[in-house]
Amino acid sequence: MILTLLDELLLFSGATLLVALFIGRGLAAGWMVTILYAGQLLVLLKMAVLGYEGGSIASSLSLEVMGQAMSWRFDALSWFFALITIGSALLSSWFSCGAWERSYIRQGGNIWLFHTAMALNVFTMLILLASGDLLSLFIGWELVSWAGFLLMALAGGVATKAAMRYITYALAGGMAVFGGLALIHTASGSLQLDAVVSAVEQMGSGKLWLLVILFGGGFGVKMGLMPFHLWQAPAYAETPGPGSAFLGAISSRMGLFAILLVLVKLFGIVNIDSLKVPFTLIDARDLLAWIAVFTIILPTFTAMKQNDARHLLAWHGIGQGGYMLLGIVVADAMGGAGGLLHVFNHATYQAALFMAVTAVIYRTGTSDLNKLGGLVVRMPLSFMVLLIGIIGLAGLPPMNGFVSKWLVYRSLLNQGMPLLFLAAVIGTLGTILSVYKLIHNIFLGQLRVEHEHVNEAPWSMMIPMLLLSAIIFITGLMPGIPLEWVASALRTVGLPVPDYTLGGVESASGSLDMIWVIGVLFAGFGIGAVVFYSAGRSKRVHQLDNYAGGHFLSADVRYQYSDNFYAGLMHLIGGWYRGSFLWLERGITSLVEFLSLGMQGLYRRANAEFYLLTTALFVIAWVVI
Amino acid sequence: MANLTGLLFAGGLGFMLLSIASGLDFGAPPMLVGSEIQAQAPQQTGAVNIVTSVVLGYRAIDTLGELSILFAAAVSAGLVLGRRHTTAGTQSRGGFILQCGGSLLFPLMMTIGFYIIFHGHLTPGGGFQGGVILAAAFFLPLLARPGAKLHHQSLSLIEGFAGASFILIGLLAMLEGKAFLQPMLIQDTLGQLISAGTLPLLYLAVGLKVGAELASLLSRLIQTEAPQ
Amino acid sequence: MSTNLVLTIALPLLGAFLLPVLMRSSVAIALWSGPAILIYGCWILAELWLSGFTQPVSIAIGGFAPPLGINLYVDSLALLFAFAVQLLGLIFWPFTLDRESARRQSLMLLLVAASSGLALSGDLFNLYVFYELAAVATFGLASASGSSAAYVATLRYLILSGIGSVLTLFGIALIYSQTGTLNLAHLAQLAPQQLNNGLGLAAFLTILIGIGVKAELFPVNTWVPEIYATASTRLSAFLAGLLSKLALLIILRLLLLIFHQPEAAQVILILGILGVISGELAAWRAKEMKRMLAFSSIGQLGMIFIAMSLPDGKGMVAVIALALHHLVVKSGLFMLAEDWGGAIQRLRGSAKASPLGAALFVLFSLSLVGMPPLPGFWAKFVLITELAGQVEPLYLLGLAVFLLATVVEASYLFRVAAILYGNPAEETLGEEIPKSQGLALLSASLFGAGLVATALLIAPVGESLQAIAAQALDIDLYIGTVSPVISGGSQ
Amino acid sequence: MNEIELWILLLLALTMLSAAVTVLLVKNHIAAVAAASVVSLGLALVFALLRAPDVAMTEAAVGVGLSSLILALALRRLGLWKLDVSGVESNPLEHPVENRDG
Amino acid sequence: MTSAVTPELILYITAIGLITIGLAGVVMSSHLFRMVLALVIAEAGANLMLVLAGYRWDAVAPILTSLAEPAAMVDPVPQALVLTAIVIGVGIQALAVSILIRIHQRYATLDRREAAERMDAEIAATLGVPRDISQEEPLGERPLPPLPADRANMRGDSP
Repeated sequence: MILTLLDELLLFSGATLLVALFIGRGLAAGWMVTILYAGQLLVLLKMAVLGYEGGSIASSLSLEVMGQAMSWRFDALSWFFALITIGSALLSSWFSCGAWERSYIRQGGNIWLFHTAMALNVFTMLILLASGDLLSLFIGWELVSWAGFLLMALAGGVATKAAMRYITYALAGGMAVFGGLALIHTASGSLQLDAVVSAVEQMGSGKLWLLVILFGGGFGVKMGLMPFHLWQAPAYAETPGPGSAFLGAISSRMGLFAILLVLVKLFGIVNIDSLKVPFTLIDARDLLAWIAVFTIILPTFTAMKQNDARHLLAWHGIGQGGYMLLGIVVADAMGGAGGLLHVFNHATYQAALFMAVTAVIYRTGTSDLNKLGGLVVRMPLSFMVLLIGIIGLAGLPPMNGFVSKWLVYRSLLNQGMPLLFLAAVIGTLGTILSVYKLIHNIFLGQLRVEHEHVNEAPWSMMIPMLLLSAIIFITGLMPGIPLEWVASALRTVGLPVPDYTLGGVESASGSLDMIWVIGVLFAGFGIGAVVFYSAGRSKRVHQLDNYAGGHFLSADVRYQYSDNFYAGLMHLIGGWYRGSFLWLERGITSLVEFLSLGMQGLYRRANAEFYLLTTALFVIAWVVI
Repeated sequence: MANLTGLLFAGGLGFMLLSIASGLDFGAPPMLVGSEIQAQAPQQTGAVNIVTSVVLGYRAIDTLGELSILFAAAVSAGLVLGRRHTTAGTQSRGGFILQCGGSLLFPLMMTIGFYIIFHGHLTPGGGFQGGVILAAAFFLPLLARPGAKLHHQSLSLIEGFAGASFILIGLLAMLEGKAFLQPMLIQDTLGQLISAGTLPLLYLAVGLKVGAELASLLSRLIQTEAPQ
Repeated sequence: MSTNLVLTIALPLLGAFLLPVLMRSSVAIALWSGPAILIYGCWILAELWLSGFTQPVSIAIGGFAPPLGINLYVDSLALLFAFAVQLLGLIFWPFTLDRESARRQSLMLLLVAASSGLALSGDLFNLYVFYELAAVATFGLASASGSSAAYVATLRYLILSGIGSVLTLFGIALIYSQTGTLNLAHLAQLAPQQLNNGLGLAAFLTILIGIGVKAELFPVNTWVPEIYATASTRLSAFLAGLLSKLALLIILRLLLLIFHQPEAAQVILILGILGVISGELAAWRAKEMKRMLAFSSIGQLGMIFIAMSLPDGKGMVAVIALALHHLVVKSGLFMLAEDWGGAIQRLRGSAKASPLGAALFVLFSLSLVGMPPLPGFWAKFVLITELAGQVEPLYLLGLAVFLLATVVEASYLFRVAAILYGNPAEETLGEEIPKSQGLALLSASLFGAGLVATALLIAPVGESLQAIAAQALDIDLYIGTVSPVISGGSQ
Repeated sequence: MNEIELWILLLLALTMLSAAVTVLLVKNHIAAVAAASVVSLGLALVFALLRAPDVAMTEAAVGVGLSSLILALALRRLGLWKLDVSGVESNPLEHPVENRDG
Repeated sequence: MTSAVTPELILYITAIGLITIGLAGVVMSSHLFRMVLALVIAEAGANLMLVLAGYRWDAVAPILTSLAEPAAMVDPVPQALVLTAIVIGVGIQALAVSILIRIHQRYATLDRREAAERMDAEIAATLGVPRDISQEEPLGERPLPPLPADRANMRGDSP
């Protein structure tokens, strides 16, 4: 048989997994795995035709089990997501090689398990992305869930608890999808995509509602959509450094991919739009949009009160997912483009941010925002990467985050959804505030005494971070490059496509050209610089070269506190929004606890009379009546 | 509470079972298999007592399973009660009359037992009943003089070989090319001792087995020392 | 050729009768006679299977034509289970040598013989006899562990199954007084006219409750946690893995061949749902390994009952697949529990001590939960696709319960896995970490290998399962094979 | 089955049922065992009336003789072999059990 | 059959009465020995039920007197079944009794509830887990007396 490109990719990925599995203990393993990721990326680029012209490449592997045919293929959407997956895997594993690896081993980490889990994640994600029917989709889905569990549970202790929580959520979601699968199977008699599409047409609205709830809920769990978002932040944050970069970049986007495939491509936005929520004016689509918006707002404001850098970033990861779903649910040309583009952008800056934080942890040994500060003088490059990252995260020019968010806002305004727009803007506000907390508490302010002798992160970490920053800036400058892939991905799921240029998008209701924007921006900077240097006489002083209350300051005096940032704001907002969901979760847990207590009691006090009584009543009911 | 639920349960169960049984027609069984067996039993098994022909012929494997159950029960009881203590039970030895009666009765009961076993295919009775009587015969001396103990070696030998011979007779039939446990050497002369071929042998095996099992059970019950 | 099948019942009985005597003469022969018999049984069955076994056969015992005499009915399903009986009997053989080993081994042989009889026999009362034999042997083996708790547990089990056997006898009496025969095929012939009424239903329900004691059917399964917690692990593995499936097989045959009333299926469905709920929930907060496994096997069997209750044999494939899967997985888990019994917290960090054992535990748990490439997923997939196809709301309730129970199951199984891979807690650093090793680990890895092999060969396995199910579903084939004829039929 | 048999049957039935109830309600265990053997005895006779001589013999031998013997021996071993009515509290180690029997 | 009291009425009521009384006794009695007795009675009832299934009006016992004219016989098969069932019953009874003896030696009680409680306690102890709340006595029941010292140390081995 002749191997197609997809076969090559999957085999390559499998080979990576095997290499990590068998020689993962040596120190060279990291480099080898990284090189193999690069190889996967090359194979993927050989498939680039998908990303530009669209079309699809089938795998020569197909299976028939108990009358269920399974096939695997790649199209533009899969290619787009696969690009992000492999790219982030490549950079994260590059980041992990060398210095970080050594320190990880020194702290008693199991590097072999780390590499294996990473490779397993990539492999399973590729399988999921390649799924050609709902059954293979579900198989890939479960595989991805369990692989993620492996990577999250690595660190042990708190991480294991978080991973257990994750797997419970994920399995509940998986079971919802499983049930939906069974319902679809009875409706269409098969799980092939076209059969499902035709089955959805003549499906009653009630059943369609059920399916939308089941699938949306199931996939939403992995995306961290609103009621199901509690697991995500701790699980990602507690993963060892590069792992969290990888997971934060792509893992939860698999949910988005599945939603695109099932809800958008198979069910069709139109059908979902036709589902009215009873007793209200809104329909299922508005419901999804509002869920997305709340997913933007609440986790973002939760992120604001985090005192651990990684947790803060992880909570933002949840919030940013909301933008993607929002854009896709709006489903006009700009919205869809914005949503998908945001997947790419978010992957880049999230990875960069996590790496920068990991670098700080590597040097200072802590990620507690109350124990850091002033590192800008020690780690300027990391500072720059973090700055670029948070500009992207906050969605400000000139970084790429701005483009996708702009597209989403634009589409919201075009579609006349001012409330949603307002909510999204509130979310952005929270983002800006909290990322300011991040950069201020780590890099600005007073340098701690214990961090006097900290150095810049080693180059093995620095290079991937700088690469990512470059990508962030370039795709911010020329969003046309990713927009081209996005466009063909949109075509495959049947969403409208905006007409884009290298610098941005053209549309009647307002177009965007980042090259101009950035040109103007830098011109402004230039003018400001000229004014600054020509006019004022500026004298450079040391941070401590000033006095307060008649005393000169010394390094051991804390004159600048960053503890408990935003305390007043948090007091203003109050913690109710996070607490409510925690209460929900605890309620469910204790319900199960209570029931199982009762059941054990039932078995413990095994009074034959009770059981036989019930039995006799059964028999009477069936016989006499 | 337990009383209440129990009575409730009993009432419900009784009512249910009666309501079920009311649907039965008494005294006129379909007798599909029964009458057929009556018609063919004399030729096929040569037994006059048709119950015997069913027990040892048509449903012989049930009997085998039943022997195994007895065996399993005896072995399990052995496991539960631990190994036999040679010390006798704590009760005082029986009186003179009981001893004499026991020693007198022993041969008599043996004879009766074997008679019942061997005529199982002619008259009511057979391996089980005879076996029980044999067990009683073995057991009588123990009641009479608690010091006396059974000869356990021979008892377990009988246990083993009686059961084994039942199966071996069946396997013999297989060697002859017949089916497992198929009765053999059936004479056409009904009503004699030998007319039933291997049936009396099977019944002998059953009787010895039952007797041995029950005797060992009883002896185990009486011979392990009583608490306090 | 196929008449040799009788030997799989007769030889273990023979060995059991002779073992105590042999043990007295020569220990070596006695010790090896049991395994030798079982190996021979495996060989007989394997030979029959490999010699192109396609059509079911009926073996008349004693050479009497079926309705009069007792017959063994052998189709692929029965053959499969008979083979499993011999094999598992060999794997779970009580090798320990002490003063009681003769008794224990002969009881084990009796148990094996009874199980083969349950798998093969085609006569109602004969099934009852073998069922009782299995029960008594189980009592003996369960109380053999010698702890006081074991005696109480055994007695409670004994009394419960005594109730069950009374009810079974009652049901048999009802059936006989209605039809005048006990042969399953003959009953299948007569059922549409004579048993398709309330009386037949009552007979079925009483027998269901009676046999359900061993099949861990909901109301009468209260013995399960106690026995599994007190008896030896191998016995628990045999009971949970095999004997429950055999009782299930009897119920399945009765349901398929004789009792076609929808109410029967409905009762089974309700009891199955209750079993799933109670079992999985109770397992969720179990603190010891064995008890957790016991409760979870109750839940699993409830799932099988749900599958069994699907109308006109739709769930047949699911029943067989789930049963075999649970047989393999639960046996393996119990084998692991032989070293890892006791409090779960005690196991913290065992993964370092015995990585293979921990890996096997994870594998079994994944398959039990239904992780896609593993066989468990396919079994569950077949079941839920069939369940979702039903219009009856009760079945959809079953579907929902099934899915939720799976979540609960995963959460407690993986709590254990997390403990296995966790770091030893400070207070337990002193005592040594229990490690799974030796024969138990070997047999567990056997089961694990079987599981993985099935996962790799899932497509052909699925086809053969469908073939087996089709054969087991074919009532006319059953009747035609046994061909019960009353020549001079009175009436 | 003629009139006399019918009356005998009625008598036996009443005896057996009352004996069965006695087994459950009487406090003394020896009496309970005796009642149980009465039940089997009646059962044996009923079998005889039902034209089942083999079963009758077996029931007589096993039910009446053997099982009563086993139970009696068990009573002795259990230390319940007491003729006084307070037979339940037999063992000093055992604290009083309130009887749910009656 | 002139009177309203027909034999089948008597017989069925007897059989089912025995079964019911037996099962109710198993369920209600708090003394293990009584449970065994009740089980014996229930089995007797089931046997009677089985024999009734084969009874036939005005028929003779299934023993051929002469080959000449085979008279109408009662169905022999149920009688064979009952033979088997009786012997099975006595076997199980003997086993139950011997287990009873052991329990009495170990726990010095034959009360069902206490035996169950001690069993739970012992299982929890041997498996090294704290007993759940669910394993405690429900409200309104007396607490468990401590295991006597001389019994407590005789686990495992037979005395």
